[in-house]
Amino acid sequence: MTDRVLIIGGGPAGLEAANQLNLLGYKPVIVEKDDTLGGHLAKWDRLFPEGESAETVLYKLIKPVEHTPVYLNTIVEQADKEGNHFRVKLSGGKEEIVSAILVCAGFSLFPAEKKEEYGYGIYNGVITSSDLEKWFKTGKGVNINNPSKVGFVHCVGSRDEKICNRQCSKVCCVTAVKQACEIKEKFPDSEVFCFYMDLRMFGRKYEDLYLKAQNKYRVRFIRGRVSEVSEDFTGKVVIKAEDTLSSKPLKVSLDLLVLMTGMISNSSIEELSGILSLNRAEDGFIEPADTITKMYDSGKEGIFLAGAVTGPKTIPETLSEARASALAIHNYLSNKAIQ
Amino acid sequence: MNRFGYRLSPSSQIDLDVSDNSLFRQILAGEPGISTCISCGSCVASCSAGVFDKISFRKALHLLEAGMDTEAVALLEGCMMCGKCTLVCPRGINTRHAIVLIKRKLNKG
Amino acid sequence: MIVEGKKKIWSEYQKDIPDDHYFYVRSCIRQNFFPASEKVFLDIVRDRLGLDFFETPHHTTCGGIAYHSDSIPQETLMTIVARQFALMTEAGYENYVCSCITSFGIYNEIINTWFHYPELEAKIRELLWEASKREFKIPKSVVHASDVIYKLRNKILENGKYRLVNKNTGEPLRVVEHIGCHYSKMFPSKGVGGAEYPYVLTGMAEAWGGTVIDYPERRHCCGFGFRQYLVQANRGYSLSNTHKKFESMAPFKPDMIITNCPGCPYFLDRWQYVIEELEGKTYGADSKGIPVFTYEEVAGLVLGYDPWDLGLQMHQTAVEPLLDKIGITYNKEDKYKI
Amino acid sequence: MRERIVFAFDPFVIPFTLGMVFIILYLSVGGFKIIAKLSAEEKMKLLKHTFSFAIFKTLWDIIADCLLHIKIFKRNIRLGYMHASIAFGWFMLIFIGHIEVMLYTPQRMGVLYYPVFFRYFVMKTHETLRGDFFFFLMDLFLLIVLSGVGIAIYKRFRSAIVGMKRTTKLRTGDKIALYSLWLIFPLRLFAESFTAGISGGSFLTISINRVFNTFATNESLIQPVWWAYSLTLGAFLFALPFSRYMHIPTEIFLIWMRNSGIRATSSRDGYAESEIYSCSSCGICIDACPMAVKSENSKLTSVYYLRLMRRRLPESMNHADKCLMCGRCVEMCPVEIDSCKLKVLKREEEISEKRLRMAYLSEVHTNVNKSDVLYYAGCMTHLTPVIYNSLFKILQKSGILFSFMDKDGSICCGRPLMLSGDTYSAKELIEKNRQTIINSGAKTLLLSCPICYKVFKEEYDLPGIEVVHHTEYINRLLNEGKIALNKSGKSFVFHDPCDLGRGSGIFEQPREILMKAGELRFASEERGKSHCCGGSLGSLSLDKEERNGITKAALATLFENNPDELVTACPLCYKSFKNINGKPTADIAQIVAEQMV
Repeated sequence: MTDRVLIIGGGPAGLEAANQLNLLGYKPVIVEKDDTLGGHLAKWDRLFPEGESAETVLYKLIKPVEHTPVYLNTIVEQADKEGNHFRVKLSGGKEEIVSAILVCAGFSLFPAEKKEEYGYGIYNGVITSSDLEKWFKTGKGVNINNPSKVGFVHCVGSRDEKICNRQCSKVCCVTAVKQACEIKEKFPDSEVFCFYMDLRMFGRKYEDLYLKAQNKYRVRFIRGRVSEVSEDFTGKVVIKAEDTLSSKPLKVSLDLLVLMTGMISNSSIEELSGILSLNRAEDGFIEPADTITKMYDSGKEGIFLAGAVTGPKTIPETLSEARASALAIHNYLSNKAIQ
Repeated sequence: MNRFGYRLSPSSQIDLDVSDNSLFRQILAGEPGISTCISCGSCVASCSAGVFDKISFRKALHLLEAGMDTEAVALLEGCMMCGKCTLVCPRGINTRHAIVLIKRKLNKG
Repeated sequence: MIVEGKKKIWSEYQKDIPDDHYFYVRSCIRQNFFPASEKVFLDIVRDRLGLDFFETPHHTTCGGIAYHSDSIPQETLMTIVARQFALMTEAGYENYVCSCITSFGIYNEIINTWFHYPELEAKIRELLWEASKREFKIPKSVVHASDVIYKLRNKILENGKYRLVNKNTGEPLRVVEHIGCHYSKMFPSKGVGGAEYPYVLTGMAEAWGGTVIDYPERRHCCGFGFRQYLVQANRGYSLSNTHKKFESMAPFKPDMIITNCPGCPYFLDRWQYVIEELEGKTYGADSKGIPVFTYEEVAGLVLGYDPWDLGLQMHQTAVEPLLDKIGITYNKEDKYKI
Repeated sequence: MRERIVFAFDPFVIPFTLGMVFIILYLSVGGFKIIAKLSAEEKMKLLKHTFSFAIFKTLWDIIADCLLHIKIFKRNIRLGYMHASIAFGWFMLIFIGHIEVMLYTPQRMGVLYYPVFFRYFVMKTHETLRGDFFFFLMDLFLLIVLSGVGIAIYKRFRSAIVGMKRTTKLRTGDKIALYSLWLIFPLRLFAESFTAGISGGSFLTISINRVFNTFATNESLIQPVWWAYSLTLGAFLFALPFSRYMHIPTEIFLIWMRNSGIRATSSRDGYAESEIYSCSSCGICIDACPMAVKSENSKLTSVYYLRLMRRRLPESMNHADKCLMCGRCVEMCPVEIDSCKLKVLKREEEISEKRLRMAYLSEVHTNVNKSDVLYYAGCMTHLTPVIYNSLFKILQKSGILFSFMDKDGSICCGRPLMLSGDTYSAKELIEKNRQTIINSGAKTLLLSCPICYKVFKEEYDLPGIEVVHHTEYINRLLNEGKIALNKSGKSFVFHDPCDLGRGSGIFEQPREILMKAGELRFASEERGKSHCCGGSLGSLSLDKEERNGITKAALATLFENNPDELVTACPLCYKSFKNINGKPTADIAQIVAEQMV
């Protein structure tokens, strides 16, 4: 009998893990709470650092698993361990009996309206990075019309005790630089500002992108967190920050302000971790058994983890972790078979 | 006329809506490298004259970009042109050239 | 501007304002700055709307100005406040309502401090006992008098004679609302509408027919800032703050400013004159200044009080153009009657 | 010999005569202007020189440089011959032409065109030995000139024949003058040959006359050829001021002024002006310039700078700023134009009274521990502590007591400021350091940085104090037996820092040290011809990539003989090479410290 593996979440981690499990000879089943596969990637236009098309990447992930069973618009309601198996009740009355569960529930974007002072949802000129990405992809959602000044606010919902998110979301810095360059490509006459606290260009070629933003696109990087946003008489967005590098308060009126919303733990993770008895850390993400050597291990027998469910991650990191988890599941199931 | 004993305090705010950084842009045209500054402070740390005076190429560049030319130039007073800052700059900015250009613009302005 | 977004935030920041039986404490400085406001307030809530407001002549300052000016230590401040609470307890009230925003901030700050540091509360109880043999209960609710007017805004409108509408055009008056910093910036949840988009004055202005403008420096302090004003060497900063606000609101062409703090109307009003003297600039339509009101004064105007009974002659910036705009009848000669 | 044309005039002389009048006027006005620009003091120098015995030296220099081109001969025989044959040959043609006029038609002396077109205006009445002798000389020098022109034409298409990789690009004025110059002498040959039947001639002209006579006896050809000859001369003379050939008359002026002890004090004073016009655009500096390793940077070399200066174009500023000031072009310039100086002067003019002030200088103390030897690291050596640490080991081993002048931070030596054009501020630094040095009571000022060394040597007034670079000093310690070296099996190549070698003439001492330390290998371009390391503080605007290109080119010449290790004696050279060099790079002090017995 071929072991079935339940994959919770049809984003990059879930898709890649499904592919690997297929290749290893298992029968993965994907449960996705949304009506499409791909997670956040499906809503993205281009990826850092080199501007690869998100659609192409997603195609590469979905194509190999097109025959894998997928439950869309479905969530896990109950999971019971019965001997070597899990009896998993899904919404809509369906049930799956599986040998292992892989949690790839991903993350949620920080709801920008929680940072009231930035006026998201109140001022027309204030949008989020995902709104901008959607606009890049579809030209829809927000109205961007030849802006002359555009600002990016880094760390919105990250590194901020005030909204109870201490962690760095890791990907927003480079995303902001990427989007700033894209704005300059689309509107070469515009002036673009990035308001950052630290620029965390940790990955290969990220620094190159940053350098390009500086010397090719002349994006102006201002070190200082935006303190407040308001609207002036003409409808422009007025922002205040400190230019900490010259120790002076700073004010600028912008046509468009993009909030780099950070990654927070998935809004559904509280319920899911309850169902699966997973450990959650203070920051809301799932705590793996070992944060260095076993990121894929939930600490609960038969339940594995992959991707941003254990913290903010880039797509390549997520995919590597998905492969690692698939292999861990394979080892787990093989050992069981021997026993 | 001031019979109140106080007046409006001058603002230290950088107002990018009205700031005029034309000097910065002129220097940028002559030394495009300055756009790549990452404010690491190597130039200040290595400055020969910095042992004796408040000299900060990094901060001067910032103030210049904000259009605060007088304050910026004050931070370059005393530069000995030794070029150590150029040698240590991790971005390879020709800091010395930028200073020369600023000195010259001062001359013209 | 997306109004729905603001409404959503307003709906999230609602606070419980008791219906009746208040222990009312006055502000130290308002009685000098805008002497009729507190009188009018009590007149409205007690006489016109028939609510129970208890006031005792034994209450003192809350100590806030001395505290914020670094003249007295926190323990002294807390003991003064404890005495006020004791007066309330002795009078058999639980709902504490104050006229002053500084006091409102002080009360909230102290109650919260005691919540986190009960040993401090115990110490203060001891100190109060030693000093005056009094005991107190922490109020069930602490609200600001503007919260009460906010709660009663529709009742006031029902009984009202005028609306904040330009009589000639029928257009709503353009209102700048300015809350005192300590109303909700210290504890956003203690203010109606929170700190970013406070609703307490907006609610009144909108209920009474006006429209509120959202200008960039709306969050900015009026300029009082305690030490900024009280020390003459710093007074330029106070003035600069006010100046900044006026520069920011001027393009929106406001008809009037409504405030809920003792200092704000004073500084927004008086500094207009100083700015004119120093800078030669007068704000407002026809360069006649932008009249500044306390919320009680506006409520009084809406209810048809005689402007001179509201003490509007005490304002630096002339109020007559606005009265004319609303269509309020008044007798010019009565302005300086004694 | 007698005149054959009435009034000794023919219309064809007009183009030449006009050209000659033009050029005489032009040169007179130009010469007057240059002299007028000189200061009173300089004029006095010029006057004194002119009426002293030294003027004979000047005359010889003019003959040697302008006619015989001895310097170019030394560089490349063919190139030297090309220049000398044309210049000296032409001069002799003019000179002998005048003698002929003087002898045969003395009544025409002073007629501008007469000596030039002598053969047209005269007819041979009878043969004399004297006449034949002059005819022979004229034909001989014409042949010499023609041979030079031949080489010149060939060089235009294949410059390698005269040892040049690259030559300059021509401008319109140059082209007119050049093509006229090419044509002048063949046309003169034909003109004189065509009339040789009448005026007589020698081996060249008579022979050609005979050859032509066999198929074209038509004398109507005579006029057009003489017209053409005159026209090309006229064209040449008119184009002269707008061409590089302006160097011919100007250089005479330059040698005269230079020998009078006059030097440029601004980028455009009288002396500078004559330097600018003395450039022959030969292009030797293109190959000399380190910046030209990148071919598109050839336009940044001195010849193009001088050309921009002639045309008074503002781009000259960029050129002045780019220059590395390595002095290689000055070293190789046949006219000895000090283009580096001209560029520094140009930079100086950009600095005004509003220059940045060094208010702190008065606060800095000038006390330093007293000792005989005072060591000054300078800004750059502070970035390469390995150099002074090695040097200190050597000094300690030698038992020499020394004090470290700028241990707690340097007041810069002033040279970078001078190179940037801010001489005034540099003087302030120099004065400050001078006080410290004098206060120290030292007898020897020891330096490890050639940039500092040059300025301490040249600009500091330090009576009784010997300024010495560590290469000299270490070599002295070795020679005195205070230290000794273990000879290793390593092979070294020595890079001559610009300011140490070309700039200060120190070539032997480092090599002597290295020969004691191991095997010294040669580089193809070394000593006076050494390439700049690319790090020079001389350049104000050269960017990192351009500098790296120069460094790589320098490394390529240094490693031609495959040494194990590159040794230099300048902190800046050391830093420039270290990161790019695939093999070990060391300062000479390091080598000595490591191999000390």
